[in-house]
Amino acid sequence: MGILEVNNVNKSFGGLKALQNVNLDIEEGKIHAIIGPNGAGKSTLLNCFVGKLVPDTGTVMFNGQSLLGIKPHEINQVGVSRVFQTPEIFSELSVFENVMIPCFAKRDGAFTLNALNRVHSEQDIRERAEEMLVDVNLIDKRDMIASSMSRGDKRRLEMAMCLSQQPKLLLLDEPTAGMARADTESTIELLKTIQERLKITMAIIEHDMGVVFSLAQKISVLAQGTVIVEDLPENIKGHPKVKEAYLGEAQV
Amino acid sequence: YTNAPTGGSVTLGFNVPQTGPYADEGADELRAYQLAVEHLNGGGDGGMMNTFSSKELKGNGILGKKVEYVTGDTQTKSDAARASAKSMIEKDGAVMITGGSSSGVAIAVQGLCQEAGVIFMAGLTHSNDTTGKDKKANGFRHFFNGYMSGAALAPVLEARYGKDRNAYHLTADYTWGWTQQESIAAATEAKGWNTVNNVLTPLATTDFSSYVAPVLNSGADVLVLNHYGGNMINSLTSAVQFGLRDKVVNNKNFEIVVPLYSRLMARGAGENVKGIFGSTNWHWSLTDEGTKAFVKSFGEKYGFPPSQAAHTTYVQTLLYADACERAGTFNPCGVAEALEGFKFDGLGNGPTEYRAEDHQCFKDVLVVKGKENPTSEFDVLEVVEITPRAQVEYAPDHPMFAGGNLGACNSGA
Amino acid sequence: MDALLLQILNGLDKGSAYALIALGLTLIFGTLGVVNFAHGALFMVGAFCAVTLQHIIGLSKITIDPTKVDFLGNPAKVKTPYVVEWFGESAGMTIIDWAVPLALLFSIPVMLLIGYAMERGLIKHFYKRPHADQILVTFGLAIVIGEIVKTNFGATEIQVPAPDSLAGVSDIGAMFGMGAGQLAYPTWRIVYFFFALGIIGAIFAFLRFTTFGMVVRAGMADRETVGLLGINIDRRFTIMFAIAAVVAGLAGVMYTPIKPPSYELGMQFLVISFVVVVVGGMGSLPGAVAAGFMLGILESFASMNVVKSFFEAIYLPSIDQIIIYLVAIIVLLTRPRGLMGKAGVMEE
Amino acid sequence: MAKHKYKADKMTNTSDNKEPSKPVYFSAHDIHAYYGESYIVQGVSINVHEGEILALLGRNGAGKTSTLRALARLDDPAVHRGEIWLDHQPLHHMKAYQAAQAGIALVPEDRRIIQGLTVEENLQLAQIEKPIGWTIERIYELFPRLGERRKQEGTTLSGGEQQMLAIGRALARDIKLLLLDEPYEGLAPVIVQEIEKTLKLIREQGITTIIVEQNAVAALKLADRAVILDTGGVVFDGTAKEVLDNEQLRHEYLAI
Amino acid sequence: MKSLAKSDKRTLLFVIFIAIAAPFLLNPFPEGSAMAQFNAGYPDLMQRFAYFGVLAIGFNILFGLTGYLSFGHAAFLGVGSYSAVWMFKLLGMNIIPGLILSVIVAGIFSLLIGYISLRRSGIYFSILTLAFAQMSFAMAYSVLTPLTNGETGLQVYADDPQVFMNENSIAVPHLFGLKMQDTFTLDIGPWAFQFNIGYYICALFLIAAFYMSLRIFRSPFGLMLRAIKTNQTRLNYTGINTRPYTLAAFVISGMYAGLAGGLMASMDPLAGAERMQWTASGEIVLMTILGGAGTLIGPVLGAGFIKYFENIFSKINETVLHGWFAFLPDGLENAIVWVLHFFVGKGWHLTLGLLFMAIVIFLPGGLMEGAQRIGNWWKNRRAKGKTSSAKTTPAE
Ligand SMILES: Nc1ncnc2c1ncn2[C@@H]1O[C@H](COP(=O)(O)OP(=O)(O)OP(=O)(O)O)[C@@H](O)[C@H]1O
Ligand SMILES: Nc1ncnc2c1ncn2[C@@H]1O[C@H](COP(=O)(O)OP(=O)(O)OP(=O)(O)O)[C@@H](O)[C@H]1O
Ligand SMILES: [Mg+2]
Ligand SMILES: [Mg+2]
Repeated sequence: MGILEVNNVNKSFGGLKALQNVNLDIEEGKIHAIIGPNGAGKSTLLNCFVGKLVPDTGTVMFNGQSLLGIKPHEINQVGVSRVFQTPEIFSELSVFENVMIPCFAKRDGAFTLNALNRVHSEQDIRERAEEMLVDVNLIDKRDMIASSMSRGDKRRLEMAMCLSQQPKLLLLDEPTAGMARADTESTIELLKTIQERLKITMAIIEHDMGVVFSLAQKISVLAQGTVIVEDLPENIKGHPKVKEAYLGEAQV
Repeated sequence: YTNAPTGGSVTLGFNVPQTGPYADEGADELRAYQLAVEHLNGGGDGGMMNTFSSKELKGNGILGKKVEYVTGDTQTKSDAARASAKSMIEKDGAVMITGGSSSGVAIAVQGLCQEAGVIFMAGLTHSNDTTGKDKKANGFRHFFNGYMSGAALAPVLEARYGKDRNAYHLTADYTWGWTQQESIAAATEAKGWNTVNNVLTPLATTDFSSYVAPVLNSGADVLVLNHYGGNMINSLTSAVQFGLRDKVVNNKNFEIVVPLYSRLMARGAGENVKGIFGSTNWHWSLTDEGTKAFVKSFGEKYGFPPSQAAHTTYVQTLLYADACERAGTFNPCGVAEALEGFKFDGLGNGPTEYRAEDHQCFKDVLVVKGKENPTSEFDVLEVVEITPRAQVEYAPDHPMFAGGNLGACNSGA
Repeated sequence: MDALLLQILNGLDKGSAYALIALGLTLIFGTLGVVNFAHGALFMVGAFCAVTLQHIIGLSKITIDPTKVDFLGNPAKVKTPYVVEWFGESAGMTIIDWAVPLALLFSIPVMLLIGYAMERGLIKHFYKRPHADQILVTFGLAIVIGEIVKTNFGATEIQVPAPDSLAGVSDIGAMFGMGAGQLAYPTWRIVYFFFALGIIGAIFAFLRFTTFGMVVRAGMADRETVGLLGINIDRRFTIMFAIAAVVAGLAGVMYTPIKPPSYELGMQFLVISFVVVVVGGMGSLPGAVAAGFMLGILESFASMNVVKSFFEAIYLPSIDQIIIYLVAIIVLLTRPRGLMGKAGVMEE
Repeated sequence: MAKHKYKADKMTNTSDNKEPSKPVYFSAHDIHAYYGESYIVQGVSINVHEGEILALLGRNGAGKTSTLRALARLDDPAVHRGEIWLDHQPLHHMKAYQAAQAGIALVPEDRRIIQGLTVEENLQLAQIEKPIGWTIERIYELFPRLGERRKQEGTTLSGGEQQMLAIGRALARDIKLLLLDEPYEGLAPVIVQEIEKTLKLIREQGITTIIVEQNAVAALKLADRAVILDTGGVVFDGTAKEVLDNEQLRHEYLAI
Repeated sequence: MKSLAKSDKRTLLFVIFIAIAAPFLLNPFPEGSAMAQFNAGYPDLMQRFAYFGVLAIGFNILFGLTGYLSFGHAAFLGVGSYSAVWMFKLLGMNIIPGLILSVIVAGIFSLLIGYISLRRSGIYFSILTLAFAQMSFAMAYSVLTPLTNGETGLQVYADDPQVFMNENSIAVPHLFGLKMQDTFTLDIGPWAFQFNIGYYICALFLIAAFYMSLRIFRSPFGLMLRAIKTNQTRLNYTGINTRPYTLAAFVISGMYAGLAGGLMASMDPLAGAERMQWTASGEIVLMTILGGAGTLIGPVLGAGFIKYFENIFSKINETVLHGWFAFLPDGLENAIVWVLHFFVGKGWHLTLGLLFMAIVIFLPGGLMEGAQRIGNWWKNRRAKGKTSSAKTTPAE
């Protein structure tokens, strides 16, 4: 019984069929990788989960509740967070504030008019945020303005923002793209530990096979908008379809 | 009392529009004020001081104190006008505020002066309310008003255009517009005219085509433009453009009337004013001694003839000074008392009286018409009739002026 | 019936003015992404180009005529325009009479110059600045321009009549086979309408059928990258700006016979032109034009007595005071980006 | 300060590595660049010989992107000191668009596909100013997926497609020096291989290239020489082989 | 007070000090001296500084934090004033009911307008607010004259009901007997410092308003508003419903404007329609940007700046100029006066326009940036004395 169930989702842009009868079942507490060639529809699929796009047909159920037609912030409030392919952060705010905001959202819900208590005296929030920054080792940049960070750092920041909410389901769109090797390694570690510690379910899109195969407990391969294979990592590696559609000569 | 002058000088506050649509009128008012101050302090040729029936003014300032002045910008906005008037009173210690070029401002500032306890000599304000429902004990108006315009204009219009005419009014949609329209309609209807329609036009209108166009098929044969300033220029321009003046309706020539004229505005309307009737408070082409003297000293100082705005403000400054002399004090209550019911002559409009009941000044009113072939850029209006004072007088409790009460004069003490 | 026709004509006429200003505003606003509060001022400057030319043409030789006297009793000065001196009575007078059309030619170089100077000297430094800053600086500029005009020409409106041959009314009713005099309309206003259509057409052609248009759009989306492709976008932006200035200027020149200009003309049109642009939709030229005509026509209808009294009946007195804004609100609420606005343009 | 010292002497013992066989084609000497107040590129010197591919490596935030931007003469980071020569042309006197006309082309890290323009228009845009390189058709041959989507709005392409478009856009101009900022980022392995091929092809064209890449191995496979940056300064400058051999170096700066 | 960070406490204390000492600070020049023209320490102007300060602070909560640029804020100022004057007309001249009502009415009004306008963002939002304000103005000026006394402006007449008043109660605005217009003048040598009740009441509100905005800026709510400014999308995907936040900000700033309007009417019981016009709204925007949007004190500075020029420069006329330069040889004197007279008196708009431009061009952050630069410059000078300046060149 998966935490996220996707049935026969179709989505097309004008003529182009970005998604065709996609079925997906992400099991609670697992890390589920979605791979596939560029333009296969991976990001589009994610967009359908978080309310950025509405599928033409099909259903998306989260914990037995349909995610279709509800607003992004409501979806997040039920426990779905997302890391975008191109970092979406509060670029004019400091790194620390960037992380505090999701913490507030988690604690105070979609709207509270707490106009008179000070951010400074919100100890619990600050602690959470600091822990988070330590985890993604951005703590020494906590007062930097987000826009002036290098892009690798921006990615880590966005991930911290999502993790700080301790979502039930975390959607990661190429989290380690453009990240230095060392950081990639540490990110993998981070995701692993988090996953073990908090049992956060994760759906991860990644082109770095190193990352995929060291994290994923299950892999779906998407091509031209359809799931061509869904299987355990070890079976994916050698899979001929996957090879010609995606992996090519890459040795993993 | 407020701002009792202590040193060897007394300060007057000249509060005129220096920005906004009436800035030119404001500038002319200011010139006149400066001239008046010069004369009061014994400078220049003395201007109207020599023709003024009262001989109190010696050219040694007022009550022996040298006259100084401060200026401010009303921006033709009630708020701004009051702000600058206040600063004159609070900061510069002015004992008298004067000037302005619209009724809204006049009434607003008049109210302020009443509270603050200084005299207010209104500048250009033509609305009946200024000395009607909004009259104040500390305020005096030398300018004429809507009712007077009607009373003066109606007979002339009747004489020229006949008894049975259908008038179509376009009226600026604010207080002054309404009172004037009311007055003109009443006066002309009394002569047998019929008011076909009265259309209110937004103040901000710049292109009046859509208001002028319907006039053609309305069966009206006279168009009355209750507009002032830019509104008047634009509406008149549109009206002429749509060929109204060449029309013949009910086999009468279609006519246009602009009840309140100002030379500066008329000039803005250019060719279009030719032959169009209206009324005005004063005109430099008058031939009485006072006018001559004033036009001479103004013209020699500035190189062009004064406008009615200039005349009004100049005269009011002299009148105030004279009142102080006669009262022997600057105390507003004293001055007010001296002005109430004061009769005088030699200031350009013939025999004149400041009526005690409402502080409205009564004098002859000029009916003018746009000149057919001007000899100079200042020569745009010609006086067709000087309506005698008796004809434009009305009872203080006349319905158009009812409602207000003068209250007691306030010296701020 | 023909009352309605008249108002439609009036509407088209108001509309042309709105459309022209909005068009120029959008050229700057939609492509360069600069909020130009000085655009109304440019329109006003255009109008005063006509005034100035009228003065220049009217320059006169002053001779003392002892027979006449001026208001002070001194011998009067009489003026004879030089053009009359040089070209003789008739020719001279014709030139004076045709001041406005001549002003069109006169204004083009002037506006180009002003536009160029403005962009190079000021606007250029504000591409990267927040819109608020652009508003502040251009508004300041608008004030300055206005005040300069005021000190030179005073605050009162100045008449700049159309050529006599175009000043009268023409009986277009007859052209469409109505009875003579059924539907007469001022000739100049008709001229103005077609002039506006001409300009609008020209602009569209220029932007649609030249790569120039594409480059400018690209430059607006991402100046840096366009630079990386070897394109000097600044130069093109300057040209765009100058063109917009010229459009505003010409619109102003042609408008003078319809509404005598005063130094406040710019401010009078500033707000309405922004409303038009936004109702049309940010960054959409067709939108701006459509909105211009739409609002013009509705405004004219709203001023009809029947309409006014109708709304009076439903407790909306003097609808003509608010019609523009009412329509704006309705449009913006029903269509998120105005009539045909582009996504993402000034939505932040 | 201390760190700089350490860097400085590393410089000295690497700079006189081996005299270039070919004459230096592109050289950036002692570049200092700032984002407003913050001092980011701290005296970087890079030499590239004609037809050579140079890998520019380093951690996140080391200053790779900033360096490339500085070389392409973009407004920020602003170069306060240093000289840049490309084929005897002084780029340090030029603006970005002049540098581009002089033959430098940057494929930025976030691709910078121009929104509101179709794929085709994005390519046409590159061919407005001389000198023009590959024809659009030839680019479509190299990247068929672009050909299929020529009328689609560029910004709606998938990440990979956008990367192809960005490279295509560079090739559409006739270039002397190609600057690639993380060209493989976010690309499917198959595409990575495609692009690797493309880059080889580009190299055969003799287009001099500087490539920034996190995937150091892939980059070094391609490159002749490598420069490693750390906190805005050069800490290594030598042949690709040297890096692969130098255990300690790889570990310290590349974590491989 | 407790709940403030050190630096904020300092700012607040600074503001309080300025507010209290204003009568001295604004009157640096002795009476009758040539420079006395530039004194701003008279009741009316000081009151203006104060309540326009309140207005700007409120506006900044919306614009400075969320980036939503309302072009119709003057409408709230207007309704505020009207409601206050109506209280005077109906109840009596005590300002309290007026102030309360003005805040409430403005609040409701802004709730309505905000609820509709906030469906759009960016320029579309700005134009919606503009449209509402312009409609309100047009109506107030004409149709609604019975309610607003149109052109002239709403004022108190002797024959108004004023139920709480009998013949011997005070006829001017007052706070339980303290007349707003009462002024105590302190003469020290040639100086005359004016301490006006009305001003100090405005000042109290200013300080309160400032303190409130300080709290809001530092609160989680404030943080959210700033987040809205930088990236609404992310905020939505972070589980925040942005609409109520923006609406709350809008209403709060609307109520500030209402309060300002109420104070305005209390200091001078006449409410002119022009204060609802777009130019007035524009002025508010200008004040905020000029001072430095998003900064705490900036908007107040901006407000003071504009009001100062409006009231001081418009009153300088040629006679005054001649007075100043009398010491020069006539030719030179006239030359200078001739040049300057374009910039003062009827030319004060020109000066204002030029200053607007100068400030945005040279001080992108508004007046606040100017202040900071001076501050830094001062620090550096002090620093130079001790250490040799820390230059940012590499150690090579
Ligand atoms: N808004 C849109 N309009 C039109 N086409 C779109 C839009 N968004 C995506 N597409 C198309 O849908 C297809 C899938 O895009 P998507 O971004 O989901 O690919 P992807 O699997 O995420 O690729 P990558 O791994 O490179 O990110 C692509 O061909 C893209 O061009
Ligand atoms: N716009 C900016 N303003 C201020 N500092 C900046 C700006 N952009 C980058 N920086 C800083 O410059 C340093 C170098 O950034 P840069 O993007 O060049 O690193 P990078 O090597 O490209 O990192 P990555 O591999 O993550 O792309 C970083 O510390 C970053 O914080
Ligand atoms: Mg993707
Ligand atoms: Mg980088």
